[in-house]
Amino acid sequence: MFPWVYGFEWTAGRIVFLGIFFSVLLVMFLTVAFVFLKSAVHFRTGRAYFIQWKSLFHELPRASRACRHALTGHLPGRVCEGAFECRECSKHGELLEQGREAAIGAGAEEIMGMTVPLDRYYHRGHCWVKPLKKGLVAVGLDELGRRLVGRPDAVETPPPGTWLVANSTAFWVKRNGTAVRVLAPVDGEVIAAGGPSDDWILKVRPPAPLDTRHLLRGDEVRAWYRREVERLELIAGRADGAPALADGGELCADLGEAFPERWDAVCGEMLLDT
Amino acid sequence: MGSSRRRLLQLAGGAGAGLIFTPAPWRLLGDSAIWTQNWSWLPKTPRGALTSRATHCTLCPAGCAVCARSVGGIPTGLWPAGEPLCPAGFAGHHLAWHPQRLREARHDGSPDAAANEVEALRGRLEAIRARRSRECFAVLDLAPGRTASLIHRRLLARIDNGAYLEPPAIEGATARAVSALLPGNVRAALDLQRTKTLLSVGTPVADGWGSPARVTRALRRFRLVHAEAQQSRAADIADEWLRIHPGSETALLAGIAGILIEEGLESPSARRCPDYGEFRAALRRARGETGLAPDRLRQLARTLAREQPAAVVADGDPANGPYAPETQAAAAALNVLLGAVGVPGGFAPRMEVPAPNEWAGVPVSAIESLEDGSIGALLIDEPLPGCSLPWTLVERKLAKDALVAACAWSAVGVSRRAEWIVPAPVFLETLQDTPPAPDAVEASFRISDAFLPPPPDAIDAVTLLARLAGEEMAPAKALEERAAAIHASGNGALTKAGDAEALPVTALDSAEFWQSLKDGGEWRWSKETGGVEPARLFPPGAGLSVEPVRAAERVSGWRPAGVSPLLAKLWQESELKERPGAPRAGGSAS
Amino acid sequence: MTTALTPSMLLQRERELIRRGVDRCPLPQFLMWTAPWFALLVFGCYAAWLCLSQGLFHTNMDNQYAFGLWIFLDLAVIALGAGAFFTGFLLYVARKQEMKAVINSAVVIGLVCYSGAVAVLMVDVGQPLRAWFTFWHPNVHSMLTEVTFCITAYLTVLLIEYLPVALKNRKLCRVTRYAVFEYELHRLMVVFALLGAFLSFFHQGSLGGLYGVLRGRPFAFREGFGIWPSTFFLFIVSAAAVGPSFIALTTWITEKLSGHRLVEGRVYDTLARISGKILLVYVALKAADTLVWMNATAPARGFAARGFYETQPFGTWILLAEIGVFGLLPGWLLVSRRARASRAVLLCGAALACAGVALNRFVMTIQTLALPTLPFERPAQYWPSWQEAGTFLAVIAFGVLVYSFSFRYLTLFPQERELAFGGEKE
Amino acid sequence: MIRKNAEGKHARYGMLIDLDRCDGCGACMVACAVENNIPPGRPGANARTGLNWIKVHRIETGGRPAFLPIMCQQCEDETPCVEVCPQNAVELDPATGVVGQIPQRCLGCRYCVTACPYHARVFNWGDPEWPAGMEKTLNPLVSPRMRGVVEKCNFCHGRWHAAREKAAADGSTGNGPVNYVPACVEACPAGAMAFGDLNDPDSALTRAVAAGEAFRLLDLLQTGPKTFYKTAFAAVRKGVAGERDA
Repeated sequence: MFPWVYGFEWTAGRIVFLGIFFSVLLVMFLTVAFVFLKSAVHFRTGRAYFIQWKSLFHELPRASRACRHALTGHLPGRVCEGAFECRECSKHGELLEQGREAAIGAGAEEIMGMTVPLDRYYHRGHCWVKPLKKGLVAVGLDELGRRLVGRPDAVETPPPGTWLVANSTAFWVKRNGTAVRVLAPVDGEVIAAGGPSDDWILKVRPPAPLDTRHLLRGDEVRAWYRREVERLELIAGRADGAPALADGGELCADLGEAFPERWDAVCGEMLLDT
Repeated sequence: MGSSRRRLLQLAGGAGAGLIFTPAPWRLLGDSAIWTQNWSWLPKTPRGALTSRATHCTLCPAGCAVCARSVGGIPTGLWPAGEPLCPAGFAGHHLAWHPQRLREARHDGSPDAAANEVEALRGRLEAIRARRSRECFAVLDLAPGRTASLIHRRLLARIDNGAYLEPPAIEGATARAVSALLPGNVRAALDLQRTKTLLSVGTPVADGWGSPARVTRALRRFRLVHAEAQQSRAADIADEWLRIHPGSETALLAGIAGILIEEGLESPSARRCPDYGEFRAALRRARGETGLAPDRLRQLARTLAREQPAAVVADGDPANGPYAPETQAAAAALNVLLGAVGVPGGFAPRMEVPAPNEWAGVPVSAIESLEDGSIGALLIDEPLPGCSLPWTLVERKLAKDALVAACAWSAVGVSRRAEWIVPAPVFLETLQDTPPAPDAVEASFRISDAFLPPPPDAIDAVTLLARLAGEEMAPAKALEERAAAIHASGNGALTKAGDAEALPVTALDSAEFWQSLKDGGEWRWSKETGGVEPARLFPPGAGLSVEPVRAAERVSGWRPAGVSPLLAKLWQESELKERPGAPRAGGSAS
Repeated sequence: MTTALTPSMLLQRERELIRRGVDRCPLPQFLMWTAPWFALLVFGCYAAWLCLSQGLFHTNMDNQYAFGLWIFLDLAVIALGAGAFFTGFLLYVARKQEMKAVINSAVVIGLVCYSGAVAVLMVDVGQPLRAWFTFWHPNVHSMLTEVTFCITAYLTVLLIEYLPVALKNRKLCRVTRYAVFEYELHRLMVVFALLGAFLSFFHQGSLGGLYGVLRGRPFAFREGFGIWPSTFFLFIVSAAAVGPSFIALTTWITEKLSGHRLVEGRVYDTLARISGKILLVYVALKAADTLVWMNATAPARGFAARGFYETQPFGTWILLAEIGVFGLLPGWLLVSRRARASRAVLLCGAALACAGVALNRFVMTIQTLALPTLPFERPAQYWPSWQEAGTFLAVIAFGVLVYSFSFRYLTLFPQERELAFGGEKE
Repeated sequence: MIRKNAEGKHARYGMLIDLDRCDGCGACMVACAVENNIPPGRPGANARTGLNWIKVHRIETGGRPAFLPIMCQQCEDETPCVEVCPQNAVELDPATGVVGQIPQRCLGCRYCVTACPYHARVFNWGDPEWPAGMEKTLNPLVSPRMRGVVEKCNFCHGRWHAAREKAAADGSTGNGPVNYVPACVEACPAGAMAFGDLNDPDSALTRAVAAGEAFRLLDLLQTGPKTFYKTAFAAVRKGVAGERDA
């Protein structure tokens, strides 16, 4: 094969054949090397977590990937292709420029028997973000999320000082011997973790000014919640034909208790865990 | 735990990637290559000085001259020296390493010291002597005709009631039957090299008969007509194959004889025989159905009469045993009618190899002729593979508590019946000679020298017998004495190995003669004994009848049936030859 | 994590390996399914070990029948595994988006087929430790060198293609490194699809060329173009033809065994249509090649084509079956819109096509070796030994196991989740 | 049919076998096994699994059966086995015209076995085994082969090598042809085999081949064997070479 191996001669056939073979090997090697390099670059530029989320996002069922503007009816049937990263979405930018941004409101709304405060931002993974003083924000599970999780056996929060990246893991909730990941709604440094009695779970210091373009607010929340309950019924109701979770239009308070067997599947799907 | 597992995976991955930048995998590749080429269990070829030396193959009576190519003195190949060699000869040097080779003495199947056997036999001998019974001490020589055979007879003469037994042999049966018709003590041998037509009745002429390689070389020089019920190898290569009915050999021979007489084609010497008339009368009774068309038989008879010299050989088949005496008599008679007796190209008279006068010993007895229950102790001399003999034949002759001992190359042949077995030195481990083949028309003396040391326990039968008789007699010594006797006779000439010219014996001194023989030289003595006329047409008392031949007990002459495991190439890895005794698989080549 | 692992916890852990949103049978049931295959694998490995450690006298091959069951298996399996390269080609190069539904499954099938083939080849050669000599002393004129180079390279490609599928496992994809690597690798998959198509093209062809160049075997010998005999091209076309059929067949079997819908109906239709069209092209080429061979190639070498079909059981029926029953018929069933509208007919057609290519590989291997060349020879007989059959079955078991585990823990059919959501259409 | 080499520098060893003389005694097979360290047959080995570099076939020709010794025919035109070997373990030696097998390089894929129309190649289906002690009788000029590799007749390469060394010792220079005979030729009791250099126009072999009586097996396959056969009988030629080639 190589010139120093006994019996080697440079013949046309050998040059062509070995040339092709080594080209194939080279292309394979270069491609894989490029992938490694690109991955390393993602880690260096901090995009790794977003890439991970993006990669997982495409695994989600279509129903879970609806564009926020489809929920409100501005862009009917649109499926998000940008992994809910509205900050980078040109369509979202366009709509913002058209002044289609929903406004953050006040008070709370009763949606399907759930109390949804409108004074905060909502992430598609059922976390809310509430700006606090001194540039801090509180992060907690919303009503639907709380009902889904019920009383968790444990909440595994990152230690203070951890840098969260939006759409990467914020914390884990454990129930029935299994764990479901909850997506981080914002970028920022973890300052504190709440206890079981607190309604918030993490206090985070996001980079100032707080970027909330990717979070739902105001009217969007209402449409989103309706859609989410539909989704929940679909998920919980399929396969074994279990009855809808809504009991007379109201969701049971602790899904983990009501359906321990299916909690992992349903909760995971709803919280956009894969 | 998760992170530690991840670490582990990272470590494994990193180690794997890093490994290819170390010499380890590349060395491993190289070493695996070397290892697959030099497996420790592959035999190593011998190392040492390459020599070649002339000798003779004494595995069968052909005694072909061979050149032994050796490494460090151990023969690695026997190659033809001037004359051709048969397949068995090419692998003859394997006999010493044969997997069935006996290497230690055995008593009742378990290892034992060879010395015990001598003691046991001596004790038995004393017992026979003390009882003064009619029991005898017998030696059964499964390779008769050697110088060692003469020594056996000589030593037995010094033991009370000593008897020398030969097994019934098929090879050379026609030659012996013809010899019986000749006046005086003359031996006849088939002069195959000069014959023009040969009628072979059941004889395996192409399968190790006579001097196999010389027969092969001569095969295409004469017309071979082979008569046999089954398609044997001889039938395969014969110019004409007569598919006769089983058991109709006598009828065939008698039929041809009858046609010859009818058409007046018989030789004048036959007409001069005193029993000519008696024979013609016997012939009429003997003719019978052979399965051949009368025309074909007539054609054959005419061919035999026309294409002279023509001879008939009916020795029988090793697989089926010897022919009945009347068949052998008919074959001898047909040879006389064809004028094939005492002439070149037919059954030519052959001189006997001289032996010292003082070697007179006990006479040769056929084992069948011995009285039942008369053997008190039996020593079997089985120096070579290939001997076979129905044990019932021997068993009948044994006394009630007879002791059977054997000196054998292995414990799988006839000797497996013996209580005591001692390993015998085999070909290339001892000096030995060979008896003349049935197609050897010249008297000759050729020996094979010892190239290899025999196993420590090995004793040859002659030495064993000499110890019993209280004498010292080694076979090597006997051969030297015989060579001296040949030299003293002044007859014949010696061809040294590698020389083309033969030197008259008288031109050499005795020591030089002996040394030349040991170095692969060959002594020959051919004397034109033309004009020997047969005295009779068939032996007195023999009849010719076409009673179905009795199912003979399977007996063979001594032939190296399985000298080397390499001959499996012929038996199992090709469809050339059937394993001796096995029926032909049938069909053609793959 | 200090508590002892109870069976129920074990089941829970195992369940966490399975993607959310798809239904998989409980672990004990899955283990019950795999147990016989594992047993078969162990038995086959023992048989293979006998051959590796003692020698190939354990097989019933001989100096006349130097190739046997294993080479037939290799050829058949590699032809069926062509679905991997061809589906990749259709998806990434021809941009047939329907193929997305089966591409992962196709990759696993390709990997199973090729790794199985290479494994059995390692048992089949007398000196497997010297396999790398081919790279060290390559004879570029040999079709087998081409096969070895291409299969090795393609197996690497398949492993790389399998990586993203494996890294998408529920547990593994949570590791950011893997996820990022998988994402980036997946983006460049078109490179590997192209490489795979190129390599597959050559080695499927070289496998055909393997026999086509045998001038000593007039039954197999073919004239060709340049250095490649016509069988080179026939093998490529036939492999491309049955690849999609085999994918359709395996998908259907998986659907039946798992009890879930895995792909949309039109995926079957597309696979069948493509398979059928290529199959018809193949049948036409094969028929033309047979005619040339019968009337020119073989007679020029002193062999009447008639003589090739006088050895039982290889009568003329085998040629007719190859072209008719296993060529034209499935070709028509798959191409005709009416016929393939029925799933049963479509699957019948696919099965016939797969059987046809296996028959073709059988004929090229077994009949070629059975037929005598020298005028006095008799046809050779061969029946595999249990060791050969065992190794053969081990490869099948290996394939079933790898596929079963992949199906359980990886996403072989991305549409499965969608369809479970109520068959939402895109 | 015969290529002349003007320089006469290289040999093209060939063989001529007179089928009318062969009586199938098998001496060539045994002599070949002794010379080339071919192990004894394994238990259960048969004509097709056995290890033989030369095999004598028994062929029905209607009348008397013919015996046909077949060994490697030393093809020289697009030699089937040389072409197919994936790792150059088979080579056509330009100095002798002999197709050589390098067992140390052989992978054991048996593609060459499949390619050979004469079935002249044999595979080591198991480890070579000699009875204890018999390895002392192996020919020192030839290495034993291991299991899992293919082997075949090479016109006794060990003998050729020894003859060349001897020629060199006797003062010969270069790679010119040397005189030697393979074991089977030396062994044949019937003298049915003739060996020689086809490049040497004066050799008995070349003259006999040029005389036109000789024929080759499967000539139409155009592999250019250097082993020739002859027979005076049309039936034998037809049985051996077939209708077309005869």
